[in-house]
Amino acid sequence: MHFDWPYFWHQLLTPGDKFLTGLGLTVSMALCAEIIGLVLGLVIAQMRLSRPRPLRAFASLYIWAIRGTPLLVQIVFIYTGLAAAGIMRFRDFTLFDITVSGSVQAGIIALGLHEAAYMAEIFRSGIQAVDRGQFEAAKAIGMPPSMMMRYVVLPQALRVVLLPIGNQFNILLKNTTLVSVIGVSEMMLVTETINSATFRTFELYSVLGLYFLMLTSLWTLFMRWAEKRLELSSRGTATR
Amino acid sequence: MHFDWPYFWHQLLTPGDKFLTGLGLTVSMALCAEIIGLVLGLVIAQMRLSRPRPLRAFASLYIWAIRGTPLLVQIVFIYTGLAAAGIMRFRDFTLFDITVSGSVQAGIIALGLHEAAYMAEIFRSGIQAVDRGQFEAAKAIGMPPSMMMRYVVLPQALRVVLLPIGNQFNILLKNTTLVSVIGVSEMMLVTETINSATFRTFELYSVLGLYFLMLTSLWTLFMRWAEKRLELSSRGTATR
Amino acid sequence: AGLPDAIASSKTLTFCSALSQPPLEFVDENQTPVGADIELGDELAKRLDLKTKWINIPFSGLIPALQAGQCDAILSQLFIKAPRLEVIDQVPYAWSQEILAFKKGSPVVDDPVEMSGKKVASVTGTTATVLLEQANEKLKAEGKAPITIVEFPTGTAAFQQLMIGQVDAYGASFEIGQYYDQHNPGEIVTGSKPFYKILTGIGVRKDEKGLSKALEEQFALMMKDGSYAAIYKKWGIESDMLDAPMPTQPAN
Amino acid sequence: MIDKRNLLVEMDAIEKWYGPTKILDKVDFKVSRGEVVVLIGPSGSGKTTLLRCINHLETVQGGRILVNGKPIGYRITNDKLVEDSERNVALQRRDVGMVFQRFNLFANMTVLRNITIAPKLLRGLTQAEAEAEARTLLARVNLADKENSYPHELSGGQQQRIAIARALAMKPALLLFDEPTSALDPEMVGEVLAVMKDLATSGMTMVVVTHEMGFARQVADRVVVMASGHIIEEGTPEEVFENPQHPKTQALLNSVLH
Amino acid sequence: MIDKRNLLVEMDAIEKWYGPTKILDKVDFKVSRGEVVVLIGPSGSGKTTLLRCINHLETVQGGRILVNGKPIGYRITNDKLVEDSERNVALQRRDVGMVFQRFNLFANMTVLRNITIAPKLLRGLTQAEAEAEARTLLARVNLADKENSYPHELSGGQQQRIAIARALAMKPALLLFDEPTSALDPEMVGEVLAVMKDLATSGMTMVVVTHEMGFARQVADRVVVMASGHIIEEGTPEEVFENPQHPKTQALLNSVLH
Ligand SMILES: Nc1ncnc2c1ncn2[C@@H]1O[C@H](COP(=O)(O)OP(=O)(O)OP(=O)(O)O)[C@@H](O)[C@H]1O
Ligand SMILES: Nc1ncnc2c1ncn2[C@@H]1O[C@H](COP(=O)(O)OP(=O)(O)OP(=O)(O)O)[C@@H](O)[C@H]1O
Ligand SMILES: [Mg+2]
Ligand SMILES: [Mg+2]
Repeated sequence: MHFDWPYFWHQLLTPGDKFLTGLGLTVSMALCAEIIGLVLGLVIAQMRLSRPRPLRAFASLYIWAIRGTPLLVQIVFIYTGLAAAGIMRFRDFTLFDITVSGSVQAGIIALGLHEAAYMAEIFRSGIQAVDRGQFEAAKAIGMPPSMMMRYVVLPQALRVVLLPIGNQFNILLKNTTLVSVIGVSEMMLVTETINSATFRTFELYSVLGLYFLMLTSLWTLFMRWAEKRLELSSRGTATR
Repeated sequence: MHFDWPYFWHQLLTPGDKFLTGLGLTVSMALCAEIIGLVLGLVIAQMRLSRPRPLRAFASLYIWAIRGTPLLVQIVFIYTGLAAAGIMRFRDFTLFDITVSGSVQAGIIALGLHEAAYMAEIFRSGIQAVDRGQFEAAKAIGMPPSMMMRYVVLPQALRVVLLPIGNQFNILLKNTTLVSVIGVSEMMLVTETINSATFRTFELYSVLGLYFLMLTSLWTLFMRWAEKRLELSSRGTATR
Repeated sequence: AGLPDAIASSKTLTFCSALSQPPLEFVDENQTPVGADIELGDELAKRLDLKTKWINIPFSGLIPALQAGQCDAILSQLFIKAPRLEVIDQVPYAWSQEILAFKKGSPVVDDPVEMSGKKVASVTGTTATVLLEQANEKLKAEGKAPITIVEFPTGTAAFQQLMIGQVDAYGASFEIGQYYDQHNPGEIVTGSKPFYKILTGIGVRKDEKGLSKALEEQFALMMKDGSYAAIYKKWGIESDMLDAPMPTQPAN
Repeated sequence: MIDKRNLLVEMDAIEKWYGPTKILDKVDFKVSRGEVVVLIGPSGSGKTTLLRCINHLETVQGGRILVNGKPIGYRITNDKLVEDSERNVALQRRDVGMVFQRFNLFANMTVLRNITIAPKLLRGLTQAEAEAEARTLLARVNLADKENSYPHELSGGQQQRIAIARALAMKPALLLFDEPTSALDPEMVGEVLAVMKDLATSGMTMVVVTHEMGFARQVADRVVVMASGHIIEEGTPEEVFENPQHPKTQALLNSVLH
Repeated sequence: MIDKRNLLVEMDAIEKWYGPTKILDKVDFKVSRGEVVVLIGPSGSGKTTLLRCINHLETVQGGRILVNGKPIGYRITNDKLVEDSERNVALQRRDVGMVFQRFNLFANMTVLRNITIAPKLLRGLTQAEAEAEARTLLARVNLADKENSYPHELSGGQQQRIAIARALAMKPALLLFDEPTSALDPEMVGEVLAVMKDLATSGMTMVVVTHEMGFARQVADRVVVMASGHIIEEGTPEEVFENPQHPKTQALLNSVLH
């Protein structure tokens, strides 16, 4: 075995601009997709728990189809498949001086739609974990469903959903690597590009792995901290 | 939009030999990886719950590193990275007339090592869900740890772990698509090559998605059936 | 030295190739590998009394796969370039030329620098990517907007993006562009002039001099008896033929 | 005994099924303005279900329910009953307050917010107006000092009194109580019944499901007895308690009073 | 009173800490062959902990424990105590049976399997031998007809008797009981105590933590009283019960007997 330590340390400690841009893209795509996932997931969870049959059926179908197919297939389908069929073509656009390329948009949307299906299930279980009595009291006092959700149910569901949402975000962070197949220069594709010039695969992928380990571990630490804070604050109210 | 219905139905209902081979490869890789994951996961779970510090530390490190890095990175690392560093080279081998190519071996091993980390956590929580009194009684009667696990703890943990293991296998099935990047001709890569001759991306990936949906749904149905059987059988004993 | 033991015992020569680069290597409707490189490889092996096996690997993964021992050689329009020669040996067998491929109706330019501010697709790890990056250096020095390079794992994906209109051009080899132009008449217009020409070779691991020697010898024989020319004529790329056999690179 | 023009609740031939089981069997039930009705009956007889039909927390499969002269939960379209949207039902429920056995205060809100939120959002009061009203109500239920507490910091009796105040804050025409004291420790029952008596005296229309026979005797204008989804007997407390007609009523009174 | 050569359990100056708290403070405790010792003491005094040290279900931080003359849980290597491997401790535990407050029958096995599994795996009996022994033991605890039941199908008293049979199946030199009747409904206490008395009469060495003073009086050779991690008093049942010396013993007896 020959491990090029100097090269490894160099890549790890002084990563090039391209790699750092890739890191930035990885994180910002994950964040954008998470926002889409949260909003859309909440909507779909509401649909699944709502009365009208078509809405319920649509939500179930969505969750079933997205969770039943591989993300990689979804990504290619959305970026290349939709355009090939002439349904949807992702065009670059520029916002505040930042150009977001079509493939990045497609990647974010694919990741976001995927995330939404998982978020919907998390929200649904969170909402169902809220005591039925709370729903009844809100209804009995005359709150329409939207108001009941916003003021009574969701605030109480929040506690239950925080941890699974955090875990799901960790998965999302790692899933961003998949958009490398549609040409988004996130960390993985950048590593691949560097590799095709230097062929130090072992060292380069070790570095890539360590960067991901850092990202996911930082996120886990943040989650633990947030959880502890929440616990403390609730203990605060309990003994007030 | 132009959707080539005849082509779609043709691919869906009369898939070519290559596609069916890919389907077979997808399923058999998932099964092999699952077996590795189950066995290794059990070992790692035991290590995590064992007394010697180095074993515990190794198990925690393993779980942390595998769960903290993307599967795609792991796959490339194992197939290309290890060989590039001269550590491990996957060679074709032939078993009972079936030749297993190096990339398939690497794919199975990468998926299996990945699965093991998740299985380890599932087993650990299953073991911890068994009443402490059962451990104490087994110890007090003089059973060494291995015997206690085999006859007392694991049979009782089984019930708790079945559902999460089933869910994890569904994820594994979908994750097999990732080994397409190291050139394993599972369903996704076959679809990709057919696409490179026909460019009917939308239709082809719809078919691919439907096949996966079928696989995962069948598995889900099987799990429900198994769960119900288990419940019935346990109710049987409860009222005997 | 003769052939490596593994090859001799299995009677099989395994090639890694990115099967998305017609007419050199791609898969037909039956999912069988076809193309000029494929025929060349099959013929070389036949003369060594070996069967061939083709493994489809994305271009950027070819050299790692060779290093990893997934195959005995690379036959995949792999240009002979200094950084590659540091890690593998290459047996020259043809020329290659680089062009920009455009969709019909788009303005055609001959120099990548003129794609300033536009989007150009390329395959990860190919020389086209490097050439586009060099063009960007130049553009940067001149204070002009750079080319947006979009990398794809396969030639197919890159070509498809061009067809769909998600990129303005595709940095490819002349041979690939010509093939698509012939097979999708009216869809593709190749860049009028190749802007880069380079020697192309079969990649072999450095520790298998026996294999490179054997390939080099058999290739020379193929040139002599005209079977080399026949393959290149069949696929319409005679312009890429070598005039005379050349020694394995790096020469030492 | 019943003045048609003065009816607040009018239920005619109500039928309610859970799957294959009939829970309410052609029940007629009417409440006049200002009346205090106590509903008694053995467990499973349908008291809770009947009460929950009044504000459409349960759907019915047959019959007609009018509150304040308007159908609840259903609209009449082309002479047919059509189930109304949740949004419209919510509007109709504002006139009907409900107090639950398990209090069901909003766990994420302070006492003050529990009481003010609905008036602010639904009656359009300002924060200041809603708080002023809430403080008056808190004083009425003797909990003026608890406005900043959270429900889980209060005893059951305190929570139930807050729940009554919360219901009153919507100024309902009618209050429904479903065994309001049966989840309470005995020493807290009194404080809740006292508030309810006070309400009854002030002229509030109330339907109360309860096992507190003393309360029924003192406060009820009418006692209604249910068994297996039917109303089997009704009358003044004196009539029902002193001289029950139906054998099931006698059995019930025996079991409750002894 | 204690015959050195005949000692089965010898604990000298045992110290046990949970984190910063001392649970057992230099406790000396000895049991002779054939002796029945009853351990009493207020809650939290360390009775369970002491018992669990005997078969090394708890580690100790100081002192020495010999069972049958051999150290348990620790080997003496170069004159130093080294913690033994789980595998070796398991070997040593075969001589010491234990019956728990919460029975802890193996939930995944039938009664017969609960009793036969350890003898088969650890004493090397065949299936037939193990079953024959198990049936004898089941007859002894009056549960011959339950061999195919699962633990959750049995009452607490039945489970506890099975637990005793399971412990006996390993032919231990010593049986430890930790409040074997305190998780039982009162009507089942008697059947378990009867089995224990029978054991005591047959000469089994036993250490029993219990609040059943009647049992102690009838069966115990010696009563040991613990308080706050110390043994404060010991003697025959008559001595301890009729004439307790330590004020804490007097308080304890007052609270238990009344
Ligand atoms: N969600 C439900 N699904 C099926 N059956 C139900 C449901 N809720 C109530 N029931 C049944 O309806 C019948 C009437 O129940 P209801 O709660 O109205 O009785 P109740 O008179 O309030 O009894 P209790 O005094 O115990 O509160 C009972 O037989 C009950 O089992
Ligand atoms: N796992 C533990 N961690 C920390 N402290 C413990 C633990 N187990 C027991 N203790 C403490 O050790 C002390 C002795 O406990 P032990 O269970 O031996 O008392 P006991 O005499 O058996 O009491 P009881 O009659 O309630 O069973 C108590 O103060 C208890 O709180
Ligand atoms: Mg009720
Ligand atoms: Mg104890």
